Amino acid sequence: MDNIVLLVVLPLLAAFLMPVVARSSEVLARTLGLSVLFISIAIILNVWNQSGQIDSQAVSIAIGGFLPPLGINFYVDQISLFFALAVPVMVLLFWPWNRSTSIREYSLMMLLTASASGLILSGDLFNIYVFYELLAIASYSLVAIQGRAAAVAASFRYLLMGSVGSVMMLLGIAIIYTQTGTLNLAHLSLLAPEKLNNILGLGSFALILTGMGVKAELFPVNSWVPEVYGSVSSNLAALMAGLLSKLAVIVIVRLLILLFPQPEALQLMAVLGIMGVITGELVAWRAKDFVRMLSFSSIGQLGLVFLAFSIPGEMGMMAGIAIVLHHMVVKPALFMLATGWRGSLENLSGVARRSPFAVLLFIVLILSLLGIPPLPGFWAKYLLMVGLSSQDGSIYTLGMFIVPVAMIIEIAYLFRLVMIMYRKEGDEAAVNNPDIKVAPQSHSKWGLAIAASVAAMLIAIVLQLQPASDKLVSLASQLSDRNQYISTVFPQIHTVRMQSIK
Amino acid sequence: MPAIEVVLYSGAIGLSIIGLAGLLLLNNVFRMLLALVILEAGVNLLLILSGFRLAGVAPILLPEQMSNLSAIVMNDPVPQALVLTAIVIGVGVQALGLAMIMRIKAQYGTLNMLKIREQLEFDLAVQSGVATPVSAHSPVSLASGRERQLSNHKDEQ
Amino acid sequence: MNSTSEFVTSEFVTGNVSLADVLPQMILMPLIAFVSGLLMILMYRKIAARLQRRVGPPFFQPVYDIVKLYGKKTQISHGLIHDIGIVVAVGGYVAAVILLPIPGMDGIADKGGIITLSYVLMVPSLGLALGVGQCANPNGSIGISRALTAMLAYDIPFIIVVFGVATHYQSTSLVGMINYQQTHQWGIFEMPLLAAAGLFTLQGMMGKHPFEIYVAPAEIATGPMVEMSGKYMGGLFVMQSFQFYVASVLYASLFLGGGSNWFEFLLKIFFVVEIPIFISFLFPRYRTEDMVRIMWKWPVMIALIGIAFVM
Amino acid sequence: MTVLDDLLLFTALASVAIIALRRFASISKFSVVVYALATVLLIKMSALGYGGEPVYSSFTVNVLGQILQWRFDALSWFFALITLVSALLAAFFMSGAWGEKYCKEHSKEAYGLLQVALILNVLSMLVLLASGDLLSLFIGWELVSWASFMMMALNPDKLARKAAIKYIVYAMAGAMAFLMAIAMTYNMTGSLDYVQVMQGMAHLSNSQIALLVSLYVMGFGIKMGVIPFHLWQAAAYAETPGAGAVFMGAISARMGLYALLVVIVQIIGLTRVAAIEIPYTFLDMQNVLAWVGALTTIIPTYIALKQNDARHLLAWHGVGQGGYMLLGVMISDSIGTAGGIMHVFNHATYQAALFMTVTAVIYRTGTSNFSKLGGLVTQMPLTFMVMVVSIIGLAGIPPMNGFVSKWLIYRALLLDGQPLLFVAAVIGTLGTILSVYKLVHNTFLGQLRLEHQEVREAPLSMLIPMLGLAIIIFATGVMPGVVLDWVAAAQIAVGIAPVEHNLGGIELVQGGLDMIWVTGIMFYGFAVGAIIFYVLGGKSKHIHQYDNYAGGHFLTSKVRYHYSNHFYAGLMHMIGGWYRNVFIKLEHALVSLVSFMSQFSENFYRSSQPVMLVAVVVVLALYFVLGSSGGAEVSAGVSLGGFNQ
Repeated sequence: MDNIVLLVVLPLLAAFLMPVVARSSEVLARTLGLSVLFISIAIILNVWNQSGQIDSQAVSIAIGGFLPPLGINFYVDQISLFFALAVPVMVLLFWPWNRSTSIREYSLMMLLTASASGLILSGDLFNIYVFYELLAIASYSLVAIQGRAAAVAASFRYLLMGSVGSVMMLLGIAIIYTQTGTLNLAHLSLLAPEKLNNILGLGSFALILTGMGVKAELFPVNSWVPEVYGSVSSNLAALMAGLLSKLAVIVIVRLLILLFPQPEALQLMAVLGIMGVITGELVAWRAKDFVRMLSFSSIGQLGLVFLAFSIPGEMGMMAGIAIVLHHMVVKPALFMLATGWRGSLENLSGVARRSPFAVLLFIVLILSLLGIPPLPGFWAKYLLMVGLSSQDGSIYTLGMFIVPVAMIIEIAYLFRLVMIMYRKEGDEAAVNNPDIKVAPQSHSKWGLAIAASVAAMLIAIVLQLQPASDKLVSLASQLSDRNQYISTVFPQIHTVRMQSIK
Repeated sequence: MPAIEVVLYSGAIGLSIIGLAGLLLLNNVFRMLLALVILEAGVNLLLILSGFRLAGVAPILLPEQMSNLSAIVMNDPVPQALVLTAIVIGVGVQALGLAMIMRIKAQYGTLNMLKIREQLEFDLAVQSGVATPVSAHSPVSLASGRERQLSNHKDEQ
Repeated sequence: MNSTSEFVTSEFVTGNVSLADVLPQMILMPLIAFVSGLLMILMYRKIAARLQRRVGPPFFQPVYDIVKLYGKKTQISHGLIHDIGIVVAVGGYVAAVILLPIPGMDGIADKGGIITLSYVLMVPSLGLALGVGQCANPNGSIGISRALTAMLAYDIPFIIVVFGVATHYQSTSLVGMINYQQTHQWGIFEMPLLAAAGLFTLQGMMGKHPFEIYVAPAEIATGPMVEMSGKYMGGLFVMQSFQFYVASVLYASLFLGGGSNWFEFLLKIFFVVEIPIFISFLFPRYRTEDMVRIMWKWPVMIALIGIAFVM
Repeated sequence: MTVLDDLLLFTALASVAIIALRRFASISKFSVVVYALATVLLIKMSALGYGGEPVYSSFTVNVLGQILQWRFDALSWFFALITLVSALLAAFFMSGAWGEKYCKEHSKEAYGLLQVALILNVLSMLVLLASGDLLSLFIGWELVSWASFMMMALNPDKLARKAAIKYIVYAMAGAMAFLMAIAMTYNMTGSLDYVQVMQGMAHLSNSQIALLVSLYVMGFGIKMGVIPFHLWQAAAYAETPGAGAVFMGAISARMGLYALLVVIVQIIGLTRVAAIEIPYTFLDMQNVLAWVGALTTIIPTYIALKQNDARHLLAWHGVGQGGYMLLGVMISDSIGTAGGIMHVFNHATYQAALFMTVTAVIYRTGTSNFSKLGGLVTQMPLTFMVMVVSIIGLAGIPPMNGFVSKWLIYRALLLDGQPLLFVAAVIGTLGTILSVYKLVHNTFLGQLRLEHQEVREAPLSMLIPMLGLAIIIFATGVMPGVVLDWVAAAQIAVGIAPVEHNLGGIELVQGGLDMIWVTGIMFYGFAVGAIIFYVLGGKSKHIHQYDNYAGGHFLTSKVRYHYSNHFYAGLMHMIGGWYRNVFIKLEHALVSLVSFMSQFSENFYRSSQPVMLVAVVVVLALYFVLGSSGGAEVSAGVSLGGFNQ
């Protein structure tokens, strides 16, 4: 169990070692990166297998033997373990395979892996900040390293937004610290009802939300999304849209549950979520190229996620997790399909004839994204709607009307695209700038395989609805269980104390 | 609150506001980066102050002080550790940003954020092969930008 | 004026009827209708003549006309549908006649009722339309498009009137309505506005002046009759006599209490026909659009007000 | 394994088989056999049609604390019968010559896909009809929508594509309204099971019911194409490939009515609906829905009158006839609902027959444009006969079946005392008569065009289903009791008193209907007419079409002597001004609104100062949280510098 720490340590080491090793042997350096990822996966699978207890209980790992609250700790429960698994797996899936990739990029990928794993496992607010910053630096650099002028400019704009965001987050953390005098999440959680249940607590939540929101594509600090996704390779876009945004969301939700009991915090998230859904889908409706469409659709989906998590109670938690998991697999798959379909939508005229299988996959994926039953996306949306309608507040009612409108807009643009794809070839394929148009290429086999396996996974879930829904319920109940978090980190704290917290 | 603390706090807050204002009002990317530095400095200062005691000593507990714990005023070490980390990270980000600015200057030939954004949009549109989002208000810069872009393409070839 | 539901009881509803009972009626009713219709046509022409200070045709002129038309040598058919159209046009009216109760002969009327009757009355128009369509003459088709438009024009007020009457009597059974009127009071006194609107509609249904432009009897080349020769025209003549009869009996049944005996019945139906005939020659002809406009304006308005009273 | 399991499993396996075998030539015969067998399985459940107990599926799914189950009751059986028979006839229709031509014109693959779309439609409809709770109803609902979309999208024409995309946007809007309603229902009643929801509904307030009813009706109404959601349907169904249009026109849009019957009539109950007063009017919710039905009979019917393409004309009528069904159901007495439900059956028969005739005409002549047709009766007499029988049914004129259901609706309106609705229904019928005459005149009557001189009768594979349908139309017109038996069972299933009927029609003390007698009298009348015409008259002479009165003009094939353009010019002169495309403009306005908001949002994302947004969100968020908590806590909460450990 303790070797969970290796999930952070090994990639971090590899990240620094790789450039050094590459001086002697580039092949060795690449193998180093890959093998670290495989080792990480093996460690997590081992942890999962070895103790069935993780299904119901959580584990806290004190780093270096110093017990919290003084020492720092990693907190491992189903959710964090799942995302910790997702990190190396997805990095592996979207590994920049081609030979021209510089070793620096691999090194940054390892940095990304390490910081992402750390972010999701940390049980300490300051560590979260540090890993978040590392993650940010890794992603700025990964974007900038793509070489194109646009990528650098986009990355710089992203950097400005991101670092102001993290300054705000730091400020928020500082406020929390001055209020409570601790940064350990479990300890904070113990103190939160009396010390953070006030105006300053809310203010700090708003600041942290702003900072984290940059990564989580929260409205309105998400204007970097279309620029960055548009200028980087599909692999990286898939990784950022699929994984990194979700990690930030999960961290926000964890903080929200543990530290901020105020209903205003939820309302704030709901408002921003609604704005994200509607603006994202509206702009995607106008998008003229595939990647931009996906970027804005991603903003919209993240808006849905925030809206879902803003619903108090288990239903919202379930809806949020369902949407997060669903989007986490579907959006990368769509970005993988985008590798062959970069360029104007009009250029995709008739691609269904050339690559029928890819189009079929695309349709399955967007059907699930739209929430068409019985695909998994539907159940997520169903939970969201039920959750929204169970609340009284006017914000939730508004959300209940906005979400369907957004879905209608989404179906309009996605199926407009499908119809273009099924057009007879040569039929009005004219593009405004024929000299600079980008012809659709064939997909990489790897990308298609990812998309196909995601589609297969969706269908498999449909066939196994009952176990899947049970799993979702247990994930949600564990994520929303404050007491379990506290008692895991501080086993010495008596249940009597727990009662008083309740 | 003693006067000196008021001065310190207002200084820190003032720095933050200057930094934020700079970020909002300036168009030159290099100046924006400097404003970011100031903002970070302000916030760091604020953090330090939160752990600062007017007559405090370094938070090192000596054996002879164990008997009289309540009499000692110590500075809080945790904010200092935080700020130390934040400064390191900040420096890293600033260096990264600076490097990016140099690349931007080399490729776009400008440091003006507005022009960079226009050029960026144009580049993205060119990459994806869709029409440029030309605004009626700024036909000149985009048209020239496009020509430059095309000539760049030729240069690369 | 309200509370009429008491009048509608099962005693008015004939039970199961056997074919043998009604067969004589089925044979007699069309004959009676035919003869009365011919007399009505005669009356129409006579009155027209008198109003125009002419002598008018002799008594048997309608019969002569039919015999002449049937005896013609040139009988041009444009195909089977052309023939069937005429058959359906005549047959539809025959069916309508049988569904209309007359004194002593109401065995079958209850199988349909007023709604069925008003739809059966559309069958001849459709049959004629099919027949004319087969002729492949655009003049005929134009005439039919006008005829159908005219049907749309007068049927809307007609249906409103039917609805009002049926609501008033709480029944769609013509027999029930007649029995009630004979024991109580005539419909025209209980529903004067509906009766007035009905009279207006009657004018349109008869296909005579001033709403006859779709038939275009004077300028035959531009009407539905353009390709009708010999027995085709004769068939339509027969149909016209039924048309007069059906319209008048329907009106008499709805508003004038039908007939308790034959004398009263005949008096009523001839009286009913007389009114539109007199009005006919007082007005110039209306174009089809104008007919739609006037039919949708006045009778509809009057009938709706009438309904407001009976509701 | 119950019979329902057998049926669903069989259809599911058959769809898999058809998907797998879609490229084989014998797929058409195979699919005919499949539908025939499925119909046999359905007939094994025919006890349902006469008031038998519901048949449950042994297959259930427990997901998210909600048990999904499937069952068939009399209403589902009735709809399933129509579905399967339509599918059988459509499959038979496309199995022969039509299918070969379709393969030649498009591709074998396209034909296979059409078969796949058909079986998926059937399967999804059966799943929908079998649904035993609101969630499985929704799942079935969406499956039907997407299967229909697949069918529509098979036509590669630009117009068809546009129609399909419009359809799917509308369908999604409907589904979303439905989903919202389900979510609310779940929260209000704590369950989605029919029985429990029904019990829960009793405790809801009128305003809650009003909200639910509006959402449900919006969801179902979009599928039915009622006003103001009627714009999508006609183009979408008309542009579906021939045999597909037969099936879709017959039954697809009726799924909306099925769901409406289940949810609004059975679960919520019309008395609850009628209890909702619309403020500032004399109307209640039920009146409003009835008026929606009435307007749906009028507006689409008169739009149909203006169409110049046979398929579009029929499809618009399909929309209009849906209005009668809604109107009938909304009268809420046993006669009216019987009329509404029975009209589903009747409409399916004549609409399928009409689409078949039009498809046969297209098969032989290549067009359904009125300006390019005419005089086909001499070439295709049987097709013409089928069309005449069907249009009489569509127009609701005795003795065909359409009359019976419309009679029931009129009768119920009379009993209910609804003059304006009655008039509206009749206006719709009259408009139907006008436009069906236009249909039959412009295709079959008038002058035969030169290029159609060689056209032959439709092939046997297409004639057989057409004639079969014609026989059904006539037989159920004469003996409506056969259908009314099933309708009465369906009425019991949705909790309405069954209609009192016999084989010939309705027995009612205040004036009934006996179609056997009415038909008998009509045929007696025609016999009399025939005697007058054939026996009394002399022999007539058959002449050529060009031997015609032409005002001295010499007619040849070069002269187009056929009136089909601006057919009702006089009427249009009168009512043409009322066609203002209000709904189309409304739709455009909505799109413009979305476009405007989209532009607005895009400009937001293009902001040149990224940090501005961060600042804005911080300021706003702080304002939000500070504003929401009040100032008093601020002073209490501020304790900078406190070291609390």
